[in-house]
Amino acid sequence: DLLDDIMKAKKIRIATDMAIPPSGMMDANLKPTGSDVETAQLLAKDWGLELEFVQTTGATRIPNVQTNKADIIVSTLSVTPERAKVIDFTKAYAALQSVVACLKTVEAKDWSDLKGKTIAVSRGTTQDTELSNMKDRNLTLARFDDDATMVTAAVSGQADCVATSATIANQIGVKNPSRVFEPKVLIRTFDLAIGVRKGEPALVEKLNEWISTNLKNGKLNEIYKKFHGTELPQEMRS
Amino acid sequence: MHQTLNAAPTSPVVSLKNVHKSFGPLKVLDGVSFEVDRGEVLVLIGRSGSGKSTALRCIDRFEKIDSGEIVVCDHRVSDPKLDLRALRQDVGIVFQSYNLFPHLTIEENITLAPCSVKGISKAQAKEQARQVLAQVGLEDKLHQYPEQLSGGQQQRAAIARSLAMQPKVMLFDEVTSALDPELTGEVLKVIEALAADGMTMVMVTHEMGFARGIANRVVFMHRGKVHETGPAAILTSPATPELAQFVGTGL
Amino acid sequence: MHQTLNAAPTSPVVSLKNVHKSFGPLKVLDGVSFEVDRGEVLVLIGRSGSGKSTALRCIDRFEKIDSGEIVVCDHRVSDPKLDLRALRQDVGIVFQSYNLFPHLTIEENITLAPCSVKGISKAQAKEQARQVLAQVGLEDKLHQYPEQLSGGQQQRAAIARSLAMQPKVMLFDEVTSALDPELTGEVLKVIEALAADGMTMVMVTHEMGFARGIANRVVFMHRGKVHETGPAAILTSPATPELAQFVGTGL
Amino acid sequence: MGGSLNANHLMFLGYGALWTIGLSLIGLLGGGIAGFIIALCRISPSRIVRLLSAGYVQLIQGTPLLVIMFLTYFGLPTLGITVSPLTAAGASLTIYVGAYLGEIWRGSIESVPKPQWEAAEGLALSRSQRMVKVILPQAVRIATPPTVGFMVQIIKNTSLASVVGFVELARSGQIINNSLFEPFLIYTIIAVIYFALCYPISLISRRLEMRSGPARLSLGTA
Amino acid sequence: MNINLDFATIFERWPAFLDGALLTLQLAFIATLLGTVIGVLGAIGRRSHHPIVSRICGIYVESIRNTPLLVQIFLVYFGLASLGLKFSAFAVAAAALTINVGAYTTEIIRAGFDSIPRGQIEAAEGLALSRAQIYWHVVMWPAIEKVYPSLTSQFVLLMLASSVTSQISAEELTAVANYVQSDTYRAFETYILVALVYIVLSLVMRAGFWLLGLVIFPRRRRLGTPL
Ligand SMILES: Nc1ncnc2c1ncn2[C@@H]1O[C@H](COP(=O)(O)OP(=O)(O)OP(=O)(O)O)[C@@H](O)[C@H]1O
Ligand SMILES: Nc1ncnc2c1ncn2[C@@H]1O[C@H](COP(=O)(O)OP(=O)(O)OP(=O)(O)O)[C@@H](O)[C@H]1O
Ligand SMILES: [Mg+2]
Ligand SMILES: [Mg+2]
Repeated sequence: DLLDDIMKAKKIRIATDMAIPPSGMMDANLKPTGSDVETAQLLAKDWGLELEFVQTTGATRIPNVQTNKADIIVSTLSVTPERAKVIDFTKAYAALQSVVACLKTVEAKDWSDLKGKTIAVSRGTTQDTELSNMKDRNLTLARFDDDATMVTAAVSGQADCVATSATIANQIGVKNPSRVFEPKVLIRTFDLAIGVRKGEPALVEKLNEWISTNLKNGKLNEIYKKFHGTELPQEMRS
Repeated sequence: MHQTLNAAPTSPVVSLKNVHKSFGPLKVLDGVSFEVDRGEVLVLIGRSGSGKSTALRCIDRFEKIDSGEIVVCDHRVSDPKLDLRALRQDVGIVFQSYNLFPHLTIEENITLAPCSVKGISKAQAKEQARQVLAQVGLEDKLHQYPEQLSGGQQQRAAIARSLAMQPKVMLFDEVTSALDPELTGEVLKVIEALAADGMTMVMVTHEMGFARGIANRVVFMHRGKVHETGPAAILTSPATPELAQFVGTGL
Repeated sequence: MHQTLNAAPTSPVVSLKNVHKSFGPLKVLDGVSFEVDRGEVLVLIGRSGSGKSTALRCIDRFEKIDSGEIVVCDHRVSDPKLDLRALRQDVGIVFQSYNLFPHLTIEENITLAPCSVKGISKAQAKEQARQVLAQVGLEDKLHQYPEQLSGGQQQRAAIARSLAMQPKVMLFDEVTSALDPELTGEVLKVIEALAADGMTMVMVTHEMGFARGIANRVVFMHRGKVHETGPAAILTSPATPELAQFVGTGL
Repeated sequence: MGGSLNANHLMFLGYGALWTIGLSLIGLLGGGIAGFIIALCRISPSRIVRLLSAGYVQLIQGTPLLVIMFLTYFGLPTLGITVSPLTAAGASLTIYVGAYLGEIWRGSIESVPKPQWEAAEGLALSRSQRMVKVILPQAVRIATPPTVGFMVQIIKNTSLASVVGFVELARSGQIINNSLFEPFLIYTIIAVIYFALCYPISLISRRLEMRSGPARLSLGTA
Repeated sequence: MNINLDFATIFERWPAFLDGALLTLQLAFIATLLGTVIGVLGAIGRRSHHPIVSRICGIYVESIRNTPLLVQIFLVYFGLASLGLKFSAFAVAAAALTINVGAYTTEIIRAGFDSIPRGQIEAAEGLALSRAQIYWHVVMWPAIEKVYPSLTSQFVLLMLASSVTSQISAEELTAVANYVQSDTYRAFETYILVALVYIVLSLVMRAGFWLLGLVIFPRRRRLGTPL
C-alpha cells in the first residue's frame, strides 16, 4: 500500500498550492512558506522522510493524488461530504474561520444588511459554496479566480465586501489605507484536513495519529498562529 | 448611345506633348507626342515592351508622367490638382486583363458605376446594362458571375461595363486578344457604330487586320518614341524599316 | 529535335471517337470525333465557348470524359487504369495562360521535367534549355525569373519548356494570343520547323492567318460538335454557313 | 505575504520565462512535424484519411488547450499510461499546434493556383515531384508569414502548462502576485516580458509578409 | 488507479453549465460584432496614407497581439476601477474581448485588403468610383470573402479564449466548471464535459458563420464554392 511505498522510498510527495496565502506562498527569497508548507515540513521531519512539493493549482490538487503524482495533499482542503465521496480525509489539522468583511464605513450587523451589496469571493472556495447555498438571503456574489484578484478588486473599489478568512480581509487595509475592511458576519469555521486518495486506511491512520500528537503538543497551533495571527479553536487543541 | 461633347470643335480630345516617363532606370516613354481629334480612332502599335500600355495608362492618369503635357477633354491630366473622378467620367478604359469584379454578377458589374457615380436609378441602369450587353452579344449572361464566363466572354463584358458609363473617349488595351475572329468582328462593328456616333478612341492592338479596318490614324511606337505615324495605309506601305519589319513578318 | 515514334505507322497519333463531356447541365462536347496522323498539324477553331480548350484538355486527361473514346500514342486515355505519367511524357501541352513556375528561373523551369522525369543529366538538360530557348528567341533570358519577363516572353518560355520534353504530340491552346505579329511570326517558324521534323500538333487558335499558314487540317467546332473539317483551304472556301460567318467577319 | 518586489522575484520571473521559451520550442518542433503530416493528410487522395484528419483538426480547434493539457496529464494515467509533466506538456502542445499549423499549411498548399498544378502535371512530373519541386516551394512562401505569426500564439499559450505543474512565466507571476498582492504591477511586468519575447517574432513575420506579398492566411489566438 | 468516473453528479448541475455556455456565447457574439467593426476601421486605418493614423493603428495591433489576453483584461478591469469607473464584470469582459479580437481582425482584414489585385482597383478607378465607393464595393466585400475562413477561426478562438474572463468574475463556462469541480472535486468529469460543451459551441459557431456566409456572399451560394 501507499504508506509502505512512502516509507520504502524515504520520500513523501506533498501537493501544495503555492498561490493561496497565507497557507502556501513564496517568501521574499522565493522559498515556499505558509502554514501548509510548514505543516508539511514538520510531517516530513517527524517521519524522517525527504520532502518533495508537487506544485499544483486549485483545480489539480485532487487529480494529483488520484493519479499518483503526489502522495497526500496539504493545501487548505476543507472537509465537505460532497468531497469525501472522491477522496479520503484525515482528521482536521487546522481550521479556517470564514467571515464576510466589509469596508469599515459600511453598516452591517447581520445577513440582512448584506442584501444588495456585492460580495467578492474566491471561486470554488468553501466560502463560495456556503454563500451560494444561501439562496434565500439574496446575496450578490462576484467570483474571482484567486485571492489576489479578489483582494485587488476590494482594494481598487470594485467591491465593498469580501467573503474570506479574517487574515486575508486584513490585507486590504494594508494595501490601501483608505479602504480598511473589518469582519462583519461570521460564515462558519471550516475544518482543514489532509487529503489522501481513496483506499489507503493505513496511511490515513498514521496521519491521524501524527495530527493528534502535534495538536496536543501545540506545534500545529504554533504554525497556525504564526501565519494566521490567531490560535486554533480551543476544542481542536485539547 | 447619346454623346454630348463639350470640347470646343477645334481642340483635340486627347493630346500628348513631349511626354517622358521612366520606371526607375528604365525609360519607357521618351518624348511621346500625338493628338486624337473628336470622333477619331487612333491605333497604337509596336512590339512588346515598347510602351503602348504605359502611354494609355498615362492618358487616364494611372501613371504620373515625369515631364510633358497631357490634356484630355479639357482636363489637364498633368496638373497635380486634376479632378481625377471628373476625368474618368469622360474617359472609359478597358484593360488587357479584364478586371471584372469577381464577386458581382455581370449585371451588377455594369450597373455599379452608373448607379454610384452618375446616380441614375437602378431600373434605368439595368435597362442600360441589357442594351450594352446586347451590343457585345452577351444578353444571356446578365446574371452569371465572371468566373462562369470564358475569357472572351469576360472581355466583352468588360467592354460593356465601360460603355455603360457613356464616356467621351474610350481607351482599349489589347481588348481583342482573347476574342475569336467572329467576336472580334462583332466588337469591330460595335466600335464602328460608336465611332459613327462620334466616340473618340485610342486602342492598342496586335491584330493588324483589325487595325487596318478601324484606324483613322496609326501610331507606331518603338523604344518609347513615336517612330512612325500616319493613316491606316502605313501598315501596308511603311516608311521606316522598323515598321516594315514589324508588320512584314506578321500576317 | 529528334523524334522516335513508336506508334505503328498506320494508327493515328491522336484519335477521338464520339466524345461527350458536360459540366453539370452544360453540354460542352457533344459527340466529338477526329483523328490526327503522325506529323500532322491539326488546327481547332470555333467561337468562344465552343469547347476547343475542353477538347484539348480531355486529350491530355485534365478532364475526364463522360463517354466515348480517346487514344493518344497508343495510350487509351479514356481507360480508368491509364498510366497518366506515361501519357504526359508523350504529350506536351502549352496553356492559354502561360503557367511558368514563378519560383524558378527560366532555365530551371525548362530543365525541371527533363531532369526529374527523364533523368537526363543537369549539364545535358541545361544545354538543351539553351537550344529550345534559342528556338523561341529568348536565349538571353536563361537566368531571369518569369515575373521579369513580358507576357509575350513568358508565353515563349512556356513553349520552350514543353519542347524540352521532346513530346510526340504537342497541344497548344491559343499560345499566340499574347504575342505581337513579329513574335507570332517567329513562333510560327519554330512550329513549322517542328512539323518538318515530324512533330504531331493540335492547336487552338483564333488567328486565321496563322491557321492558314500552318494547318494540315482544320476542325471547326460549333456548339460542342465538329461542324466542319477539311484542309486549310476550307478557311477560304467554307462549306457551311456557320464557318463562313466565323471566318467571313474576321480578317 | 506582503513585502515588495525584489531582485529574487525578477529572477523567479526570468526563470519562468526560460521555461516559456523551452516549452515554445518543444511545441514548435513537435507541432511542426505533426502539422506537416496533418497538412498532407488533409489533401490526401484518400477520402478516409482526409475525413479523419479533418475530424482531428475540428476536434482540437474546438477544445481549449487547458483542457487538452489536463486530459493528457491526468487522463492518460487512468488508462495506465504514466506521463511526466514535460511529456504531457510536449504532447499537448504538439497535438494543439499540429492542428493549427496543419490548417495553415494546407491552406498555403491549396492557394498555389490550380494552373500551376496542371502545368506540373502536364510535364509528367509524379505526384511527389509536383509537391516537392513545384507546389511546396511556392506554398512555403505563402505559409511563412502566418507560421511565424502563429509562433507568437504558441509562446503565449504555453502559459497553460501551469496546469501540469510547470512554473512558467504566467504561473510564476501568479505565484509572486499571491505573495505580494500587486496584480497591476506584476501583470504589467509580465506583459512587458511577453511583449519582449513576442514582438521580435511579430516583426519578422511582418517583414516576411511584405517580402512575399500579402498573406492570404493568418491565424491567431488571444 | 482508483478513480471511478461519476458523471451523474456533474450532469445534475446542467442548469449552471447551460447558463455558463450562454454567457460564453453572448460574450463571443458581442466581441465578434464589435470586433468586426473595429477590424474594418483598423484595417482602413493601417492602410491610411496619414502616418499618424496608421502608426496608432499599428501600435494598437502590436501591443494587443504580443501580450496575453489575461493581462489586457486585468488592465481594463482594475484600470477602470482605479479611475473610479465601475462597470459590471460582463461589460468589462465584453469590452476587453472586443479590444483583443479587434486587433486580430484588423490584421486579417488588412491582409484581405492587400490581396485584392491592383487591377481591380484600377478598373474601379477607371469607372470614376470614389475612394469610399471603391473600398465598399470592390475592396471590402471581396476581401472579407477571401479571409472569411480566417475570420471564422479567429472568432472561434475568441470564444475559447473568453474563458479567461472568469478571472474577473464573469460567470462563463470555465468559471462554472471551476466552481463545480472545486465543489465536487470531480475534475475529470467536469473537464471532459466542458470539453464537449466547448466543441459543441465551436461547431455551432462555425455552422453559424457558414450560414451567414451563404447570406452575405451570394456568389458563394450560387457557385457552391466551399467557404
Ligand atoms: N509598373 C512598372 N514598373 C516597372 N516597369 C514597368 C512597369 N510597367 C511597365 N514596365 C516596363 O515598361 C516597359 C513598357 O511596358 P508596357 O506595358 O507599356 O509595354 P507594352 O508596349 O504594352 O507591351 P506588351 O505588348 O507586352 O503589352 C516594359 O519593359 C515593362 O517591363
Ligand atoms: N471547369 C468548368 N466548369 C464549368 N464550366 C466550364 C468549365 N470549363 C469550361 N466551362 C464552360 O464550357 C464551355 C466551353 O469552354 P472552353 O474553355 O472549352 O471554350 P473555348 O472554346 O476554349 O472558348 P475560348 O475561345 O473563349 O477559350 C464554356 O461555356 C465554359 O464556360
Ligand atoms: Mg501592353
Ligand atoms: Mg479556350
